[in-house]
Amino acid sequence: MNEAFNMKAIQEPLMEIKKLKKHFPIKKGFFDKLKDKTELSVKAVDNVTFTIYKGETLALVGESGCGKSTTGRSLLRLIEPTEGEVTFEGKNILSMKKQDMKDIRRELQIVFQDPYASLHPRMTVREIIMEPLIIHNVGSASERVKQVEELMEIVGLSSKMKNRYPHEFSGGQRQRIGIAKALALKPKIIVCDEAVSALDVSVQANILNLLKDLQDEFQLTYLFISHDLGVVKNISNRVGVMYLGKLVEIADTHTLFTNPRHPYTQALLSARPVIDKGLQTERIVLEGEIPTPINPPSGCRFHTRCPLKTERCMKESPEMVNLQGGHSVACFLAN
Amino acid sequence: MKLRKLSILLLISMFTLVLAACSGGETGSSSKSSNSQSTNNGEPQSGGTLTRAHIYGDPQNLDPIIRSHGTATSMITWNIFEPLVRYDAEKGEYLPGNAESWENNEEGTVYTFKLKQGVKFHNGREVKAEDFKYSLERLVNPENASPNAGNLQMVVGYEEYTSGSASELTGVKVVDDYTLEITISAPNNTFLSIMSLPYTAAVPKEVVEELGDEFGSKPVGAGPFKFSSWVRDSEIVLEKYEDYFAGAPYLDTVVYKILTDQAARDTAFSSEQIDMMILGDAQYAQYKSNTQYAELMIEVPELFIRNLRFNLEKEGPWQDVKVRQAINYAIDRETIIATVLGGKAYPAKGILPTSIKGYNEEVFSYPYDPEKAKELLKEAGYENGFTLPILTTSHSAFGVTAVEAMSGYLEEVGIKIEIEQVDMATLADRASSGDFDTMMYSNGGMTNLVEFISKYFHSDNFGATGNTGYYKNEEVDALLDKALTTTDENEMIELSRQAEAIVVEEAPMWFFNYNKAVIVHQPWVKGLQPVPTDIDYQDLRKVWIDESAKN
Amino acid sequence: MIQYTLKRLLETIPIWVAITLIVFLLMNFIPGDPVMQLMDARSGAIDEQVVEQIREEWGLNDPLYMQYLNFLTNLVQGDLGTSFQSRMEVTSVLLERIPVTIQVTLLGLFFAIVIGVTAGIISAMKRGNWLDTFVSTFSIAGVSLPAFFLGLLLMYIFSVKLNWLPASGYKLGEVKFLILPAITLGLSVSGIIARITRSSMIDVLKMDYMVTSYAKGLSKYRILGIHAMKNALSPILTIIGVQLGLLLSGAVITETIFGLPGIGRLLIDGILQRDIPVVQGCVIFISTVFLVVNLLTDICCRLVDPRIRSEH
Amino acid sequence: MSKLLEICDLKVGFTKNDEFTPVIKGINFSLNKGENLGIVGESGCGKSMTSLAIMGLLKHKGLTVSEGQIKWNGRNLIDQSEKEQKSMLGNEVAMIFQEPMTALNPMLTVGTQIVEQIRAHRKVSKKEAEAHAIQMLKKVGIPSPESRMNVYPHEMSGGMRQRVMIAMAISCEPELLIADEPTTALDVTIQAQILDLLSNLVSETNRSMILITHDLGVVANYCQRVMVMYSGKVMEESPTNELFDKPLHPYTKGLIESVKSIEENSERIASIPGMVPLPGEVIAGCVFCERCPYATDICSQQEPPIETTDDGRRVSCWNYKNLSEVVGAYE
Amino acid sequence: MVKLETSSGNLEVQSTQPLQKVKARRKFKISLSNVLIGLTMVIFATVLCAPLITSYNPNENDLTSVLQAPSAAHLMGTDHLGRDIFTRVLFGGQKSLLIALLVQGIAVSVGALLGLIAGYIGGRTDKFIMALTNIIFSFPGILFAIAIMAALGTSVFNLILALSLVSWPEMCRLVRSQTMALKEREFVEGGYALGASVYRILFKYILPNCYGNIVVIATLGMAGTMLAEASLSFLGLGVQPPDASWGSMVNTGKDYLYQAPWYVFSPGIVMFITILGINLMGDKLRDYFDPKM
Repeated sequence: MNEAFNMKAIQEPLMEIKKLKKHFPIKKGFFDKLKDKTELSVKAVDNVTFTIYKGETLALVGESGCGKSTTGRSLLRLIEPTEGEVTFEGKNILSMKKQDMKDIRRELQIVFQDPYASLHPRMTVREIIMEPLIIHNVGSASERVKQVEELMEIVGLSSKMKNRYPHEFSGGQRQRIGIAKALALKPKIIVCDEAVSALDVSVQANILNLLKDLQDEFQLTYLFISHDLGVVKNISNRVGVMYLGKLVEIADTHTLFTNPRHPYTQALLSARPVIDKGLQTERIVLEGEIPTPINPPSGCRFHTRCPLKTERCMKESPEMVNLQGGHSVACFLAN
Repeated sequence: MKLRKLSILLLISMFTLVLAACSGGETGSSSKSSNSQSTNNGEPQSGGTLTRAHIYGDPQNLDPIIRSHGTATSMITWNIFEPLVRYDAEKGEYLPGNAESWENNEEGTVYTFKLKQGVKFHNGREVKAEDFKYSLERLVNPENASPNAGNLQMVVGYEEYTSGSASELTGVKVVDDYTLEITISAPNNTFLSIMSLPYTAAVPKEVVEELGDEFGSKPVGAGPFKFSSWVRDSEIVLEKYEDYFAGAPYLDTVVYKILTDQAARDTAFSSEQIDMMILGDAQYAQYKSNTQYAELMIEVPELFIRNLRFNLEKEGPWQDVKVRQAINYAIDRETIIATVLGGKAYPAKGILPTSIKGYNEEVFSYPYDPEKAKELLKEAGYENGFTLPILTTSHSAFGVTAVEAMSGYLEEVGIKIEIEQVDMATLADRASSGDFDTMMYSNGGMTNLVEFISKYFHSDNFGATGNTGYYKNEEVDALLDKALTTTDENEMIELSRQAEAIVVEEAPMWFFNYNKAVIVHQPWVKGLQPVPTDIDYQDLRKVWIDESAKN
Repeated sequence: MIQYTLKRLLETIPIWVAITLIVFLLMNFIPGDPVMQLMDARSGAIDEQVVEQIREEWGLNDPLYMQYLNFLTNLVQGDLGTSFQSRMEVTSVLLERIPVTIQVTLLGLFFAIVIGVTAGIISAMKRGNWLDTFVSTFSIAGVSLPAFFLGLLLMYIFSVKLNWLPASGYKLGEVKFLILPAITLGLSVSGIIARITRSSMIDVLKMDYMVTSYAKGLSKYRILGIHAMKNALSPILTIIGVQLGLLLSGAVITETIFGLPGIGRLLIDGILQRDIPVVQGCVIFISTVFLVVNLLTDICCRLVDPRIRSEH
Repeated sequence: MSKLLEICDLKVGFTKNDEFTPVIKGINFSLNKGENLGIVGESGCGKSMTSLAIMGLLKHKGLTVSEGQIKWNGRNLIDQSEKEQKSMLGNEVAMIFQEPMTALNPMLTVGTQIVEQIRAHRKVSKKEAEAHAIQMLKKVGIPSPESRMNVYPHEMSGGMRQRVMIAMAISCEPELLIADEPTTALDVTIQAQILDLLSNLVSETNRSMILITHDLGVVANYCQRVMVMYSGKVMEESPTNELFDKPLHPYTKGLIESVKSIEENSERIASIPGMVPLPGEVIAGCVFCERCPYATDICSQQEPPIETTDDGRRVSCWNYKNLSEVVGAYE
Repeated sequence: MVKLETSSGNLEVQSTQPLQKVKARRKFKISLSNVLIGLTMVIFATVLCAPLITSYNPNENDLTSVLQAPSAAHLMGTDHLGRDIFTRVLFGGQKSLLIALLVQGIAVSVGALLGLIAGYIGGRTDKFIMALTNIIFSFPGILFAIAIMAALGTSVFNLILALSLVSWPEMCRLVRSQTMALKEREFVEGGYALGASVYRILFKYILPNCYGNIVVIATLGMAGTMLAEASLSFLGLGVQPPDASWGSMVNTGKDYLYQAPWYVFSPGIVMFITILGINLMGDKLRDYFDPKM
């Protein structure tokens, strides 16, 4: 599987993300502003650069608050990034006009985490799946109905259920509806934002299989955002690890899981409880809590919890360094 | 489930309770034993408290010059202040007040008042002629912006004083401590009535100056009662003035309870929290039919005429006298009074109410004659009818109810009615600016018949001054001018009657009714009088409480 | 918190100015000359010259903007002007009435809160049960009953029939005069409070921390009184704040029926008599109370809820 | 070893429109002193309901026990008085919930919430209770516990909040700790910290613990014994190692294969077909038979009894002896 | 033994039991609220069919039979002008209900629109709209009403205008706060991701989710409107005579409370039951608009 991907790696990039930054300013009262002129902000994403290649599944992993979802949403301009560049097939989508952006949205779709919150509670399944077709004015009314039925069959839902409301479905089925909706416009890339995290193991397996099948069938590219390393290991070709708004390591899946170079990646892998004792690595239990992104630690952001930190880590921020192939790490100790 | 049913039952029984409670109103009060004898017998007793309903809302200011002369204030101030003369409503003549006697010179322009000695303000100081001069000047002084000031226009020197070119009102002269001389520019039969009103009564200068604006909240006069306390919008309490020059009144205390809500008054009266109140149209029949209260009522035709005024400045069918007469023929005022007003009114004959001095029994009155009305309309060219716009306000006898009641009759002769209902302030404003086609209202209150007629029909008084319908007839003007200046009372009455006859003939209004003012009181209240100017203007010096009638 | 209060106070100033301007314009806009209202319309004894004199005296002949500016300058100095009708300082007129309205409103609110919150909690606890249905229906009934209707009913039962309480009137410091009006006022509001309390309690009772508090073996009092109530309080406080404002301006009918000398009646009389300074004064008072109460409820919600408190 | 807790034929459900809908359809299990039992299953299998039933908190979720017994130290909890229940809860049995953000009252400080629990069961002064609370906070590894006493839950991170929950749970030294998905809401690195802390606290004091989770990985690492539930029934109960080495029940097998195939990065993830039945759905025979690749005719006709095998494992399946013969049923 | 298809096969098809059927099976119970709602429906129907039900002319006086107690000829008695109260209650109901419905209709449209805008755009627009609602909240509504009626004349249309003016802010605040909460929800974000226009987001995604609460406030508001119309008619600013509304009838009738209690109680109780029924219906509708119920 990973070998198979290495072949694909030669292919052209689909999306390039360069120096992406998203800072959420913290609103201050009038009086606070008088007292203290400095602007506070949550540095959710800070200088993240990576590339998504056509046909691959790139996973972004990290713990809550690390900025992986913000990154995903920035790619779709659901959140306007503060700085940086996002190009899709060579066009910078961050500088696009409204109409162009609407056109490009046909190519970029998203599947959300919470299958309960992400579907309009007052629309029937048919309306939900048809919504993208209506918004982008695809086909006639009868064609749309046909298309909806096709899409439902593709994701494994009976088209007989098209007049039901989301709350009448189980979590797995809802996620299928969400996927059908994302597929409706035949996009090139789908951002799966924790798409299977809320599901039970057996259902999770079904959805992962579905995603894989769809990828083959429609030549999809996935940006797969998850905190679950097991799932990531299974579905992705490449994995990027984020910590506190920074990308700390990126590599193809096999390399990352067998030879993680960043101490955080190592800790993350070891903390994961697995049932196959053979796969369990030696436990590195990290001390302390994840710091707040409002005032991230100076230097390397991981230094507060890093078991291997040095003087330098506290002062300087390590840059991403390419080790070999597609394996890059942002750590002074990795070289 | 059972309990659910129970809650329905509860709700239903709640409603029945409400209904029962309310229909029980009449029987409830009659269950009390009635030991009342005839109203005004027995020897007057001193002491006791009279609590009466004040229905007009807070009087706002008890300084007599601040408020225009109206029931809301005068029913109180007349007891606190002592005017030069007092009008005896029952006898229809002027009696001594602060003035022991008065004289008018031959030309009828100079009045000399002899003040009674030993009349004292409530602060103990004696009232002297100087006090009246001060008080009258205070009344007309523009700084005090008294709405009543204009009534002294007839006094010599008014113009000079108000414009600031003179430092005193020259027409008012202090001859000595007990002699006051007032000169008016031309003879005027309304002068004495003005001198009987509270705003021309004396106020103590030193108190006014000390209290400033507060004087209106703690008035001091020389009347039979002294001001005691005032809770705004709730009650005003007066106390017996022991040193009153004509002897202290019987009552120890008078309480005016401000109760603007009719239903609230009914409740207060039936729970004996008030001793007397004036009745509204809706209540009259009810109290009248109650055996206990039927004997405890005092009725009088009040000096008001309710009418539908035609605006002769406005284009419309009513420009034609025949149309106006037709309307007067078309409506059965007697039936309306008997049914809708529960009999609480007297059908209008002419302009002047029956209780005014000089009332003409013989005056022409329009009978109910729909055939005649139709005939007149046909003559006027309106056999197919027309639409009559009526401006009115919320009131039963001179407001929207009356208009609704007459609408049926007018429809029968082909006149459709279009009602425009507005609030009192808007109505007054539009009345004075002539911004209406026809208007339902009530006018009057004057005790002098010339004054009464002139106010509303003399062309000098167009618009806001009183002749809101812009009625003009030179003959009427001449008759009234003459009546106003003559010193011979009989001539005055005769001339007025002539003027009235012309006006009635020309029908510048639909003559509807005179108010039957009614007071209902508890059996222990004695000495109440039927006062035609306004039944609320009770002379409380005569009222007493029969403690024995209470149980 | 002080900063927050100050900021909010600053924010209310434009609203306040807008309110005074609107009242001023409306009162000048509606027909009915204020000076004419002084005159006895029925006897028609109106002297145009006097009217003109008075208009001049009161500055009613000045251009509108001048009148408004004068009003504003006086206002800043704490002077609300003089009533056209009573010739008294509006400030002192207001001061005389405010205690009555505040007393009856607060007492009414007290009834409303006691009845409303209790009913709300009961029906939330007994959700779906007959008691809930009854309390819910009753609370809607409270909202649906016209105040004058209820007022007369209470008066008839308690004053006429039972003779327990006076039908009308007011004496400073005597609560008996305030009880019936307060119940009349309170009952309609209690319905709204009951509904909000119910839904807010139901929301809270569903929360995980309620299960936690049971799992800790706490006493019922502590579970309901501290854990549930503290969480359900914010929406209840907010609605109480809004209702207090409405009670103030809605006291007119109650004050009329029960002959209470309060702001509501003053306002309505002022409007009917076109007594511009009095109306201005009343509206300024009511809107100030409303804005202050609004502010207070927000502050209370902040004090109660540590989550909002720590926000900036 | 004495039985600390014994659940006999417990049935739980809710009544709506006069119809009783079972959620737990009759389960049996017991727990010994000092034992660490894991209950696994997918959402809706009734594992959380079981814990609420033990705590007697079902009524707050609109559920009732229709049958069965819950014996705590030999005493039946079903018909105990409210007072008895109150003195037991938080004192003898304590519970840790899934989402510390919502399980802690947002309006009260951390200190208040621990102190009130202590004072509900121990006659101590406020000062003493506070001191004890600080000690507890220290014990669960919260830095500078004194100052954390006055902090509100929302001012803490998820991990810290869960530590507070644990501190609260152990503050009255309960014999049994029930942890319902204690780490589901937490990040992986924090999850490890919390689970380590919990298992240390339990083993140190010879307490018992029931760990409820959907994560087989967690169970594999932290429990001595595992009970697998499905649709309100017990499917299998085994010592942990044996369960993972050789699952007896097709459902257990399916779950484990699913997880393993994800972990092992296989192209096709093994999955259990179909979906969990809804509460109230009536299934004849074995509750799992519709999804079971090994199902035979009897499965859809008759409910399998729970059998105890020779090595003390329990399983509820007609065919459990023949499973190993069919390979690759889940693919 | 069947080897079932795995992965993306249509395996979850059997899925859930259709809940709608469950809903339909829910038994209709005779409860207090259902009885009241039924009664209200009957009132609505009779009011609508007024001319078919009564042979009296609502505005025709009969001075020979004023203030008569209820009888077979006059079900609810007669008023002070001898008009049949039952007939007037029916025709007055048309006015009252029309006014209440239209006023709430306007309040909902204007309030919801401004609420959506304020909640969605936020910032200065929000501050401005909120200030407007604050002004109206802290303002005696009767003053607005008098001003409008005085300036434009007393007509049903102007009455509706005046009452609407004071009714929208509550709706506005409610919709605003819901909008602020809803716009952060994931399914709305899903709308952005599809490139849906602002218009579509507001009216297709956010507004439908406010319906439940809008209905509750609007039904409560209908009650308020009827009561407000009653107090305006006291000042002569309500429905112009001789036409009646329930409010104006209660207002006139209360002067005859002791003498002819049926005068005030007939329209009063009908109004009370209607308002109660409308409110209870509002509660039911809220449940109906919540698909999760």
